[in-house]
Amino acid sequence: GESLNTSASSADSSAAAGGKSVLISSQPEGDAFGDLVFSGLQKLNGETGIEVKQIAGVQPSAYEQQVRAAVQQGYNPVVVLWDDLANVVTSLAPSFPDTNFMIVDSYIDPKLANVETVVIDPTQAAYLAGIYAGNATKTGTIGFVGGAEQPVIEKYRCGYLAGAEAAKPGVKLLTSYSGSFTDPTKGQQVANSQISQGADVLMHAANKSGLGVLQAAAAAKKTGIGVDFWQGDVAAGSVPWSALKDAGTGTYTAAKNATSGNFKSGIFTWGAQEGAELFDQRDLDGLPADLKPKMQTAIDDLKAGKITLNC
Amino acid sequence: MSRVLRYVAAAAIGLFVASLILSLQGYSAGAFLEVLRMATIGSPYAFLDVLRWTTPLLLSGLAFLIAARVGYFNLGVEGQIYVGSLFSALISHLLPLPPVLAILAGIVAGIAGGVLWALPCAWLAKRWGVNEVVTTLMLNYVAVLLCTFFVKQFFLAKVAGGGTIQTITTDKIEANAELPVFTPFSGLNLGLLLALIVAAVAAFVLMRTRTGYELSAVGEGPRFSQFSGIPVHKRRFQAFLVSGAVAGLAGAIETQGVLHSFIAGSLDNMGFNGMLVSLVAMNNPIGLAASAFFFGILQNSQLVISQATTVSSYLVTVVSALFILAFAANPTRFLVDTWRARRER
Amino acid sequence: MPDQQSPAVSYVELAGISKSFGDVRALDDVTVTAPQGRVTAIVGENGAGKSTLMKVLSGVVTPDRGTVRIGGVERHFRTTRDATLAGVGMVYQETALVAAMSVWENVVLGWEPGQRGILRRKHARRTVGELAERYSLPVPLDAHAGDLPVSIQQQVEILKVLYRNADVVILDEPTSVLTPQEREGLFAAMLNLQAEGKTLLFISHKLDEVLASAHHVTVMRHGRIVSSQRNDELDRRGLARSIVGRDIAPIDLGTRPERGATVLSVQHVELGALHEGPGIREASFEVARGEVVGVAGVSGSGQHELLQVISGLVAPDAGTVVLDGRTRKEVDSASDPAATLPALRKAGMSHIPADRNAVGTLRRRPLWFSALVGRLDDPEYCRRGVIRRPAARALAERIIREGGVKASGPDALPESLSGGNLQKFIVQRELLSDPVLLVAEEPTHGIDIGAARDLRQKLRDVAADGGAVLLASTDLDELLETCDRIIVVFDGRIVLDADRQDCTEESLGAALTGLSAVPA
Amino acid sequence: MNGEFASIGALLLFVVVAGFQSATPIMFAATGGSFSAQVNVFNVALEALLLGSAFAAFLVADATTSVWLGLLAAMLTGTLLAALFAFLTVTLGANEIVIGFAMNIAVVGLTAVLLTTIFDSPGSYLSATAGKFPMLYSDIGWLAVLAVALVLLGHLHTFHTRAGLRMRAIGQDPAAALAAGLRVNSYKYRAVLMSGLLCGIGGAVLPLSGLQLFSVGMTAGIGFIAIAAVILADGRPLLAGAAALFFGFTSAIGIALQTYGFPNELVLSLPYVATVVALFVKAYVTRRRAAAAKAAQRERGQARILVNA
Ligand SMILES: Nc1ncnc2c1ncn2[C@@H]1O[C@H](COP(=O)(O)OP(=O)(O)OP(=O)(O)O)[C@@H](O)[C@H]1O
Ligand SMILES: Nc1ncnc2c1ncn2[C@@H]1O[C@H](COP(=O)(O)OP(=O)(O)OP(=O)(O)O)[C@@H](O)[C@H]1O
Ligand SMILES: [Mg+2]
Ligand SMILES: [Mg+2]
Repeated sequence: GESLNTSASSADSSAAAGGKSVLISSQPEGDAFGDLVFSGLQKLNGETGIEVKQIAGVQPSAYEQQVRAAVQQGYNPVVVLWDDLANVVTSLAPSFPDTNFMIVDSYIDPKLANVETVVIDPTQAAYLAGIYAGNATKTGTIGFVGGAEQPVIEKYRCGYLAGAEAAKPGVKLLTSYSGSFTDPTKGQQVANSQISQGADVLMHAANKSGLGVLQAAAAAKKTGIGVDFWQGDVAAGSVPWSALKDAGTGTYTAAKNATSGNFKSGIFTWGAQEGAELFDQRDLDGLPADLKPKMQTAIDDLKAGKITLNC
Repeated sequence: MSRVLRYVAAAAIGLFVASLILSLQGYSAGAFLEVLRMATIGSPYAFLDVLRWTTPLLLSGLAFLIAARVGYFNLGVEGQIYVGSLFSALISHLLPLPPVLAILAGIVAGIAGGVLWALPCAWLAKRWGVNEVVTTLMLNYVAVLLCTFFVKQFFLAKVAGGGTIQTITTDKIEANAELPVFTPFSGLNLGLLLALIVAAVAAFVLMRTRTGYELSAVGEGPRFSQFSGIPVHKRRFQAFLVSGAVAGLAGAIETQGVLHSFIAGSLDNMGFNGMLVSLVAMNNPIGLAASAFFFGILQNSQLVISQATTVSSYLVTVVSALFILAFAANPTRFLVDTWRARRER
Repeated sequence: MPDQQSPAVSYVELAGISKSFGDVRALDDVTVTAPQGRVTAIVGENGAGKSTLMKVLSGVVTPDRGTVRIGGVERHFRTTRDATLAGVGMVYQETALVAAMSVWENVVLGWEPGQRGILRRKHARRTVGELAERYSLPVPLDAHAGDLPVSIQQQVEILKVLYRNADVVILDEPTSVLTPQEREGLFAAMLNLQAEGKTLLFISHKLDEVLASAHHVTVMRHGRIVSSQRNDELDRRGLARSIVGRDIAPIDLGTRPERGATVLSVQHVELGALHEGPGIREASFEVARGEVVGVAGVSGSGQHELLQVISGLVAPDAGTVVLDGRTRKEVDSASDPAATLPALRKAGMSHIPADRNAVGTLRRRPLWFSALVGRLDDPEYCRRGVIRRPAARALAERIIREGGVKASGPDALPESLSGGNLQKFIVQRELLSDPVLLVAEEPTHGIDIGAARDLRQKLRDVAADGGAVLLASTDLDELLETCDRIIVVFDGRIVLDADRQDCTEESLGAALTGLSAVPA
Repeated sequence: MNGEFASIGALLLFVVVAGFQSATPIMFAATGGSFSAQVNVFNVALEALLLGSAFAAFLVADATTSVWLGLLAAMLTGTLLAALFAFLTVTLGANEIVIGFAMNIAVVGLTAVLLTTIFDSPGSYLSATAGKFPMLYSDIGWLAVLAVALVLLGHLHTFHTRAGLRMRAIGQDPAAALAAGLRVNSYKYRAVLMSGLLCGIGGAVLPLSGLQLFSVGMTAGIGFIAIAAVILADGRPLLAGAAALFFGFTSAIGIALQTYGFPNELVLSLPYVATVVALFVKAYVTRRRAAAAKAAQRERGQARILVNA
């Protein structure tokens, strides 16, 4: 059988291309967003053959140990996901100047020479979803279900609200939280409470709990809006739009730069103007004729940087 | 002697099953032993990491043990650790102090947090005879929600450069309040010393002093205690609060030694692991240290497996659970009996 | 005197039974027979093997050797169920009822009437009621077993056996907890059973009742049969000698001193009926130095509660308790037993509780642990909060030695001691502190005659040394033999307070049942 | 926030539907847990039993497209897991809490691994083929009716059958039960296996009611809520069922309140706080009565205990 591929003592920090890269994320494996980000590294592996690995499901109190071990095992760049790990990288990076770190989907920029922050902004995609919702609502009431009331979830909500108001001024937005990102039943119930108050288009930002939101919308013959990746297949026919978070390509682009000697520290924003995908072509193609041009305009404006969202 | 044999047998069973699982995943039969080696003596720092994990386990185990000695099932160690962590992080922001004082203040605050969270359950149990198993379990959920709410409303961390923070966390504590680490290559910090001292004092008190005598008596024979003039309810109440205090201390040490801020959703399962530590030690203060060390190795091995192999992290938890099953599938009657004795009362 | 004339057939035959528990040879080649329609008594010292022998017969204990025959058929019991099916039922020394269940549920448990698993509650209850009536065992069918006095619980146990159609009924020390009246009731029931042709085996430490009820008496010592005789061949003295192996001297009452200073004064004590038992109304009496005062009462009369108040375990609702009141200091909080108890102990009170298992000792801690009761304020045993184990173990050793306790040492667990030996341990522990007032509740409960005599003598010695003793007992003989004065409690009131000379079994019996309502 | 329910009727309807929906699996588990509690086995493995059987139900329903076969598989799995729990605790005498927690951890891990191996979809898998249990009204399934029926049956079993009587006796006093000739361990097994069977049904409800979805750790603590219900009810199925409903309804009310602008964390903690408060009120009412009587007694005079100083 395969023997163990590493040993903690072999700490060679060769930053050369053809090295290896690791993604450390705070969600257990199977987390859809973590996998999305990792798909960026896998794409890199497909192209350049560099070894990639994903370490998942660790507790906050073990982050530091995991990051340190990754460095000692010679991974470069070490890619981490979200704030908690970003904080750990911030404090560890100065001790390991030979290793480059990438912080993905966070706004934390420690301003260190070996740390790059890859911001993947959800507000633009959420804005498009809002445009859709504003146009699609018949009752004038739309819903937003977050997994928990957190700043990053607020970004989705904020972009969504901006889009909806742009499409239908005075639209009423109901906001609720399922209190969990992993409980579809809770998501469904929260959505139902919004539906019983008249919401007819519901967007979620609640990961797996969101599946319940989409299900509830489908069951009540309302409209659901998917998030992060294309969710048109969740409750067939009732999720006509998904707000994508193009983390895979963003990570891929940054990691490719890093492994090819073009590592740049500082903030790297991956948005519409940089080529991020905000929606799935299938959704756009499926839009009703009257809505399609409006949506296309919004997309073009975002790409052109004509719309600034204060989120 | 039979006890030792028992544990050896359990370890053998655990090792066998763990190796089996790894070999099913395509690794060599000795892979798990290799993981264990790496996780304990594989590098100069591996052993320090084991001790780093032993630290909170020892304290959370002790927290559970103290309550169990008087017949309470403090399933709320989890929540008490969490609140302790929050308090310890907050005091650093609210009350900046010079080096040693800042550490002490954080620890005292953590202890206060743990006591605070144990207090309602302790009072309800003492004054109204409300079953603490339910109340402590429920308050765990409340602790998570309330701490999140509190931090979000009043103490949310600011991001350098004005960006948005994504998770609910406080700003980093002042450097003065951080527990010094022994080396930058391991998270092991001064907390270990604190934990060892507290555990040693607790073991002494429980096994050699009048207080310990009274607590054992209260836990095992309430009517005997009454007959002996021991204030049963008072002792049990005090033990409950001390249990909360030790849990809070565990939270403070994790915060000041490792996390350096309060992070919502952190410290997951630390309380429940502590409970297992204590139960595997059959609530014996001496066995507790060994048990915590054993769980420390297990925990560090989990991390090493995830670094060194591509085995699913879920499978790794299964392996740990199997170890625990092997160690527990044995007459750990003591606690069960205490529970029964309580029901009969 | 039981009828000796009609022919007796050996219904139960135990032959060559041996049983060892580890090193302890509990039964050594024991052969016993018991005829149908007769009472066969088994007597002997504590630990002689009586209970073990009966457990062999009832399927609880499997013998190492020997055979059991019931009605001529050889049986091999592996469980109590086997024995039950063969018609053997046993009422154990300690009642084994489910406290929170009703009487009728307890009786039918395990053999419930019903169809396809459905319990026929009405039918079951009626059957039990009829049975109770037939054997004149008046039990409240719907009361929770745990709420009943021991005597009634015992009747429930007997009903249980009868309900299972037992032909052989074993009663292990059924009388040790009964008052004289209750005992009469039990004997009446036993007569009924004989008349129905049941075979009765009866264990007791009380020779008078053995002689009064049994046709045959078998004496055991150290796991062997010492003698087996017909009642009419026996006399009390000879029987006692063959049990103990020597003559038993009557206890020395000493010369009664002049009435000394008051040690205990109880004035107008009241206790509500909320304390899981009966209340106390307007109780007042005094105990003087040099006195042994007996307290009698049918269970549930409040005598137990009265002693609990005096010993500080239960706070009275009203009234005053003064212990050795030359200079009176009020205990901080009369309502908090945790505060009053140590103060009372400090002032010289000692207490032998009725329940040796749950109250008197801590079952799973070594004996030295239980030896420390009331001594933790003594720097000899606990200095600066640290327990001095060598001293504690020495204390336990001393108690074991001076109390004649059979135990392996200070580290033995209380649960490993036989009931009688545990009782001796507790008694000696309480005597060791030279009490000013010794409150003794049922101190000879389950203790063999030799040991019981020694124990009563020790109580007398406490009084002779200038202390005072309050002795609660359901055994009127014991009270009449040991006490200077006897108080009778009925329905929460003290209905009799008289010198021993003025008491007879009859007068006490009348007071116990409230027939002579002459207030003290 | 800004919401107002279209009508009070819609609000009530929502609460009833969501309340029953949340309570359904808890009712099954709590009734099952009651049986264990009756024989004084502290069944901490309820969560594991639920999750294991949820996975089995999902797996079989996905493969066969029959929810009923899924239900069967769940019942089987629940029972088997319960048998393991009973073997370790009753026969080997291991601590119920340790075994329960270890089983919970192990089952989360195992189902996660199996999900990845079988469906190649780590984390969660949405089945297109697994059906859905028939719904009675909106999100209240017929299985909710079954849950209520089983609560009632559980009550009958407890108080009106031989086995129920024996189990209670065993739980309250094993020594007395043994003395009455009962085979204590076999009844313990029986009770724990019944827990497993019922948790099996409860587990099947989870992935086959709303979404045909299994996600890792999808029980999300409802096993512990069921344990709380059992303890609250002291092992009486009727009360445990009521406690499960109480929990379901408070959490539904919490969700409804969110849209009225109450901070969501506070509202989400409602069911937990309500449980504690309910326990307090229960204790308060019983003790107050006793204390009042005691106080009346005390008015007759002050008690004093004097000793020689
Ligand atoms: N506080 C105490 N003071 C005195 N003796 C004690 C105390 N606690 C326990 N003991 C008793 O002392 C004996 C020797 O105890 P040791 O110190 O080895 O404790 P143990 O038996 O290992 O621990 P445990 O108290 O958990 O049973 C034990 O039988 C124990 O019952
Ligand atoms: N289960 C047991 N394990 C070990 N020893 C036992 C057990 N049962 C009885 N013995 C021992 O066997 C001997 C006989 O005990 P048994 O209970 O038969 O005495 P007994 O005559 O009934 O005494 P008593 O009058 O005190 O009830 C005693 O030494 C006792 O300690
Ligand atoms: Mg006996
Ligand atoms: Mg006896």
